Amino acid sequence: MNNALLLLSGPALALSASAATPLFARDRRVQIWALCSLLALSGVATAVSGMAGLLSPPKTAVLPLGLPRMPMHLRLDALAGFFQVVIGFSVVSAAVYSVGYLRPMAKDRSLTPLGVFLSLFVLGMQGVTLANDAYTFMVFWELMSVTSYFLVVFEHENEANRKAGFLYLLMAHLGGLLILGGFAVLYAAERSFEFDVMRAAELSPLWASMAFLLAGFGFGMKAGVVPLHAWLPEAHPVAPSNASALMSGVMIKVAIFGFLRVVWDLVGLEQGAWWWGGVVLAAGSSSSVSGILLALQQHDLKRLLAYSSVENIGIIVIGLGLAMIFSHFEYQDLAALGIVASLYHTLNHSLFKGLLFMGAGAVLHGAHNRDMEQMGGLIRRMPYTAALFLVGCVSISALPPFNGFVSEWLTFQAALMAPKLTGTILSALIPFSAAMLALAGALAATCFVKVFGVVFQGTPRSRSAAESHEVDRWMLSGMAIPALLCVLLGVFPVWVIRLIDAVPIALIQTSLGGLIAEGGWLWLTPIAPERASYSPLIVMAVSLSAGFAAFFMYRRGRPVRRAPIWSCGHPNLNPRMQYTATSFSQPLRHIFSNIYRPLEKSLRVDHGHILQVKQVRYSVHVQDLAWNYLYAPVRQFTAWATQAVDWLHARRIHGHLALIFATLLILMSLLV
Amino acid sequence: MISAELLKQLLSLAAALFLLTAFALLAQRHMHALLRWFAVQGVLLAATTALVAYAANVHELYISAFLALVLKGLLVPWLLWRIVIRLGAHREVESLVNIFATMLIGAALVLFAYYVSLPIQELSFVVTRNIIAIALACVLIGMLIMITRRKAITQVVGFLALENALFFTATAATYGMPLVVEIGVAFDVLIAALIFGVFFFQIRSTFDSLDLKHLEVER
Amino acid sequence: MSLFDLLLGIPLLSGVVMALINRSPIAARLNIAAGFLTFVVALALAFQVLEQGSILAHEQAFFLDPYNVFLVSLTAFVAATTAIFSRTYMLHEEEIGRVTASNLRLYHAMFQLFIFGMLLALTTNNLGVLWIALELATLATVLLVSLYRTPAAISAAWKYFILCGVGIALALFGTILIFSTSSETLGHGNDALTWTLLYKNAENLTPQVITIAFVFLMVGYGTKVGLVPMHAWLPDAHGEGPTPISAVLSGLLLNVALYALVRCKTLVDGATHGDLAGKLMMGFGMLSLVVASMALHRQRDIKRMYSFSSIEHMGLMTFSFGIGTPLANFAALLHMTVHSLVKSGIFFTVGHAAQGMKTQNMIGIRGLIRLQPGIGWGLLLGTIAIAGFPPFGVFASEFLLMTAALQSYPWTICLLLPSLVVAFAGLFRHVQPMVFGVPPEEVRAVRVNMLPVYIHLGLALVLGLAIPGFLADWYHNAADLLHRGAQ
Amino acid sequence: MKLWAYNILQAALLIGLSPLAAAVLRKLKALLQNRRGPGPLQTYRDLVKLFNKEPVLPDRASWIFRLAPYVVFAVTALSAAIVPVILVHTPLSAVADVITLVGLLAMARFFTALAAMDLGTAFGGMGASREMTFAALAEPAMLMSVFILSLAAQSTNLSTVTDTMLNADLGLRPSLAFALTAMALVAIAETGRIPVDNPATHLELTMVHEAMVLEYSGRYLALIEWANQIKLMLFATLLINLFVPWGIAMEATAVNMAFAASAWLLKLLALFVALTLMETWMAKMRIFRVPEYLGLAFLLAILGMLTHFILEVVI
Repeated sequence: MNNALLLLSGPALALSASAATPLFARDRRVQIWALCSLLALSGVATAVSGMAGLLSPPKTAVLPLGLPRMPMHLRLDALAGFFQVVIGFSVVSAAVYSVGYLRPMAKDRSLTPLGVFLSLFVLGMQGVTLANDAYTFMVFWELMSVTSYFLVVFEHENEANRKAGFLYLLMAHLGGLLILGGFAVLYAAERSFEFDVMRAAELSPLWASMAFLLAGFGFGMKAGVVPLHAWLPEAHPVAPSNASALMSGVMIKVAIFGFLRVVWDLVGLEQGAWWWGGVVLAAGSSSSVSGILLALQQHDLKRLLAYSSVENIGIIVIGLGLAMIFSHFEYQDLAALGIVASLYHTLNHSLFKGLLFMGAGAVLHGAHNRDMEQMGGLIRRMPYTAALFLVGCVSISALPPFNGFVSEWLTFQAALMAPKLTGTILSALIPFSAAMLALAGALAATCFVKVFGVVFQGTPRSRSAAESHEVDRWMLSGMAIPALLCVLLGVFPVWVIRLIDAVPIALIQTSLGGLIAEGGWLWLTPIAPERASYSPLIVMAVSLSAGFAAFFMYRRGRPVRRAPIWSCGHPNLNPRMQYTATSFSQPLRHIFSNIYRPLEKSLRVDHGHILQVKQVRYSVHVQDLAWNYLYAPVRQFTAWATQAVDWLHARRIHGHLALIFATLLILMSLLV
Repeated sequence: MISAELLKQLLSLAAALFLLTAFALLAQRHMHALLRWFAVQGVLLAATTALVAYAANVHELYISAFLALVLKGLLVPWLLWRIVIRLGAHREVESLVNIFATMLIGAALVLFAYYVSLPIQELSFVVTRNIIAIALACVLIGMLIMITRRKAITQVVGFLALENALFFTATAATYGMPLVVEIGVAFDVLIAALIFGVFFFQIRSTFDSLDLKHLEVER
Repeated sequence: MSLFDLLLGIPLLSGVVMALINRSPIAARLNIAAGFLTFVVALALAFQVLEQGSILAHEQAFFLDPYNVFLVSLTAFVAATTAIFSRTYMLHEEEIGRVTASNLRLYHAMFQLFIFGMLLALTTNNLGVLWIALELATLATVLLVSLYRTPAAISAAWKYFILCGVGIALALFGTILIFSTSSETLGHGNDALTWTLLYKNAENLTPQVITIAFVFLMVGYGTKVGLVPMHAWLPDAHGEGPTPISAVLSGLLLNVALYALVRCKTLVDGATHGDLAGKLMMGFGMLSLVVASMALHRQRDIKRMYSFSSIEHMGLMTFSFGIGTPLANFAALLHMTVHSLVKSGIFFTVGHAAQGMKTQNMIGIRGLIRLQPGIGWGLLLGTIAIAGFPPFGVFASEFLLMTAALQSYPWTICLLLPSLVVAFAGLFRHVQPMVFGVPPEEVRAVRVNMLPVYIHLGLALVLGLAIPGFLADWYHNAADLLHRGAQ
Repeated sequence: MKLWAYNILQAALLIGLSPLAAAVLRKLKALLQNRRGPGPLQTYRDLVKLFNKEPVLPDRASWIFRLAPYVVFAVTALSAAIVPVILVHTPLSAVADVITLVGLLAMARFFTALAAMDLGTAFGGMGASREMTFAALAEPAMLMSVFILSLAAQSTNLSTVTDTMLNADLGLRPSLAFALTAMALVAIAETGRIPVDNPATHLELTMVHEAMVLEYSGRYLALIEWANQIKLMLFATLLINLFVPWGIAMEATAVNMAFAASAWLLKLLALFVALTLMETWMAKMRIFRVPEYLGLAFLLAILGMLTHFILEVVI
């Protein structure tokens, strides 16, 4: 198959989608069809080329675009291939979902900007994975940022959207510039923007670390690593759900890709310092725990999901950190394990987070609300959405035999190999991160019990929830695709890992495949069978059979009788008596109060006497410490500085003349 | 034909006189006196130019000498004079810093200019670093006038004094600029003066005063 | 009748002619026609240079080398598109009675005169004439800045006049000093100011004199470039003058002043074999970048804000020219091109926006996309382009610039990156509310001509995606030319 | 194939005896409190009765409410099948290692909590909230403490771990002490015993687990009760076989297995006596002391981990 065709079909289709949207603007139904079908095709093409990248040797192509004497270089290797697969799956499901999601939206506003920017956004992500020179990379990277900004501010009448968009674009710009700095360092070594040359380049340790830090901060800012995560919880909630599914599901993974590409591939770990891995590991641990802790306290559904993305990025980064540490101490096979674990989690998270965001969109669509305190009992009005959403919740809570568990299991296995590195502080750091990972996993389960319980179960807390309705089959099937994949990836990990294995082979010339294959397709044995093994299929089979045994044992027992709820003899409950999102997370708020610094407001109205309470209002706001200690000071400093500059401009004409005069005198006295 | 030595001394004398006029401008309290001294400076400039033209018999320089005399010595001062009369501008020259202080600063500037031009070694047999130093000093003093004087007109005078200093440098420090340049510059100065005139009326008609503090519009 | 005569003759002549016509519609059309004729001639010259290298004309009074020829065609081009814009814009101004017919006459005449001044400055081979031309350009625009006769406009014009007057005077002093040393070797004639000759015998110029001279030239021309701390005139002039003038000031005048500065720099490099001039320019550039990027935050008037952004970008270019490596020069030239294109495009949009919203105060400008999608998207895209997002050309140039900076002076990144971000924040925090949201009730759409805007943005886009080979060669030659001075 | 049979056998043994264990525990407690208390077979009778009673479902209950008991029972049964009880090396222990065990228990808890949230009763929500909160601290503590063992054994496979604890002479390892303490604390919390929770009480605002299952009846309740008893047995067995594994059968001969079984039962009995003593001696703690208690367990586990790395890693 022709390289260029293989590489470019996905991007070309995305481009054509963005071109088609304005063309069919007249009839919005047709417009939606054109957009979604083309996007879906583009997703399929991307997945196909990704597979090709994983299974076959690298392919390259050159386009006559870009800077003078430097055309656009494209390259499809294993790393790019893997992330293209990730992109492909999510794009397909998001496209199918959008068919149903956009229709009601089309009633009151033009979809053209949404369509154009959505497609260009996809194009940007595809392009980043394919780029093989710094300029191409940056162009597509920034294209990704800008278009996603436009998606965030799509409903720009709302103040919230504009605020979020501004913060997001600002941080994206800063991140982009940092990455640019990283590339500039690499360029300085060999005076070439081409990745092929950069790979070969030899950097002095100082410059290598410089590039590592610049790239790390730049990509970390996009990936949402704490404390650079501030934009996620603002931007994801306000974006249209199909967009936030892609942003949270894929875009932040593209940042992971960028990190791998620049730090592992271009700079090269062999040039790395020992502390790199430690830094990455620490960042991962902190974001995993603080991400989920903050997620637990949200009651805006999409905001909660955004914070949970921070957590999952943390888990992915922990895997990377372990891999970097092991690889620095020459345990390449363990490094391969680490990288496979984190890539597996990348794939998983892209699936279930996409699913959950689309589910949130469906809820928004069915119950017209994002505030969990207004929901409840949706499982009765929208059963299918609930079922699919439940799959997402179980997967993200890392419960066997679903996919989230596999990747966390692998990460734990990697962490447990820490004794191999003796005599470094890192070997003592790793247990901590393992503990953090465990804590994060447990808290995630708590968090998603809260989500599902409060949103879908109990009784409706508002009229809109009571009148919610199931979404159409397009949205359902859009969610069904990732849900199905969640189960499959949970049950057949070995096959997936055999595919992913191409990446460590490409990056550190070490394969995990042999070890994986040792136990056969049924057994997941990352290091050695006697060391650790896991067979999700059998787990599933046994537990299912046990369940069915228990079920059939008494199927012929007495029939079930439906009766009004007992509730300890208090049958007439009203919805306001049930636990809310806020009250569910109250114990944890109490336990971690020194992290949350909760600001509680309670208002109590009574008829004269303290016991005759008319009403009590209670609201609590949890702080994100990053704001207090990082962002607020920066903002204050800028304000102060700009004020100082403003003073300079308030001078009269004499003052300005005097300035010129002074400049002249100073220069002369300096130079002569 | 006069000897190089004599020419040199004459030029130094002219430079000294020029500096004197600059200080005179700095010292003035009355608008009319200011304009008078400005005219004097113009004439002195023309004289110097003519001197150089004669000494080195460069005939173009006669033209620029003539231009200097007409423009700087007569036309521009006269224009300004007319404007002052027409607008009945205040007779007092109001200064932001008191005159004595400005004089001191001016003296300091002369020293500074001398210090700056020290490293320049002899350029040609006529031009000495002292002349460059003095020219520099005059430029700086011109700016000083612009900075310290409040009224629009005095600012303009400072500006023109600065221009004079430039011309002086052009003639005394070199054999004068090429004719094209001379004429062009003179032309520019003329336009500038005209535009000044236009401005005064615009300012006057909008602010009914020439005090520059009215020009500070809040933005 | 050589092409030079045409290039300079057309604007001069049409300027004179338009001083006589007082039917503004005709004058506006004539303006456009003249602009396009000039542009065509400029292109012709450009290709001539492309074929046979540098040209000298009229016993080397004029010359074109790879450096200035593309600036000539750029100037002519922006002048032409601005003429198109100014027709719609100024006629609307006349309708709503902000300007009288006689004012428009002055406007058109001065517009062409201004163009003439700048083309002269670009093509002349004589430093003295270069000075005269720049002064002419200033004088031509001064009365246009005060065209509206409002107090603010007049005081702005006064500031512009005085500050630039002083600045340019200092530049003249610098030129005289150069002459005083060059006349030692090149005689007292025009030769002593002829750039090509000076460039050849830069060796024989007295370093000390040249140093002092450059200080004056730096401060003098720097004032016109709008470098901090000599920039005070720029925001006022841009803010109060008619928008087409703001467009050409930002898009062209600043470039030409910088062009002059760089010409002088190459001489200094040749004479003093040091990077003193470069260091100076870097310092001023960085200062301007930092100050302007912060000043952006506190603006209320939309045109003032964008003029501060011009200061910021001028600072970037000056900085880049200061670095002086071929890559840096390349970046600076590219940045010059895209900045003029994008910035003038932005000013066109801003003009229409201000007309539609009946105010220049950004508080009053809301919901442009809702009111007039053309204007809204134009402003948004323009701002995103100027902020250095791909696929627009500004990104390409800033990309190269940063690389060049990191190669030669890595630590400058520590200032460069933050100020770029601060600048972006300052720009965008104002732009976003203007383009998004819902417009005020009382406003209604105005007749606009977005063609020039889209042409400019389109060109910037092309420059970002793929720089045509011949243009690239141009830049490379120019960059090398400028670099050779430093050896 | 034989091994599979043995494996299923020992799992059945554990599952089958778990009600008895619960009854024994209750009996011991009664004796200590000078009561006669119900006989050792009472729990079986209860289960049978519950299974045959007509199940009453609240009318607002959703399918999750009905599904949960089966899930809970199934995964608990599976986790019972992967723990070495009398045989060390069993095939199923390779299917799911200790991390999976924790995962399975979490799965059970997840669905119990969902079922509790399903009806929108105050008690249900309260129970779920508290259960998940405590679990969020208990689970990592549990993981950490077993990780200490698996670091010593260089494996997360329960059989291998038991094997190492049994055969390899690990000497006197402080980290193991930490691990044991942490795991004991976690076990008490996870099985809802005093001082964390009181299985005997209902309708107290301090209850945790019981609050979640208030609405269940009939076979559903039976399944959940049984699952709890299995869980109790499971943790007891884990503590025993991981820390004092002597007597457990290395290879599957009748003698060994008989001996192992009796040893296991004896150790269980001893453990239960200790537990009852403690439960009668201590009072239930306030609900917000529990996090500190579990935090202590977590801390101990991490300390054990560190001591392992600092003191015991052999180069």
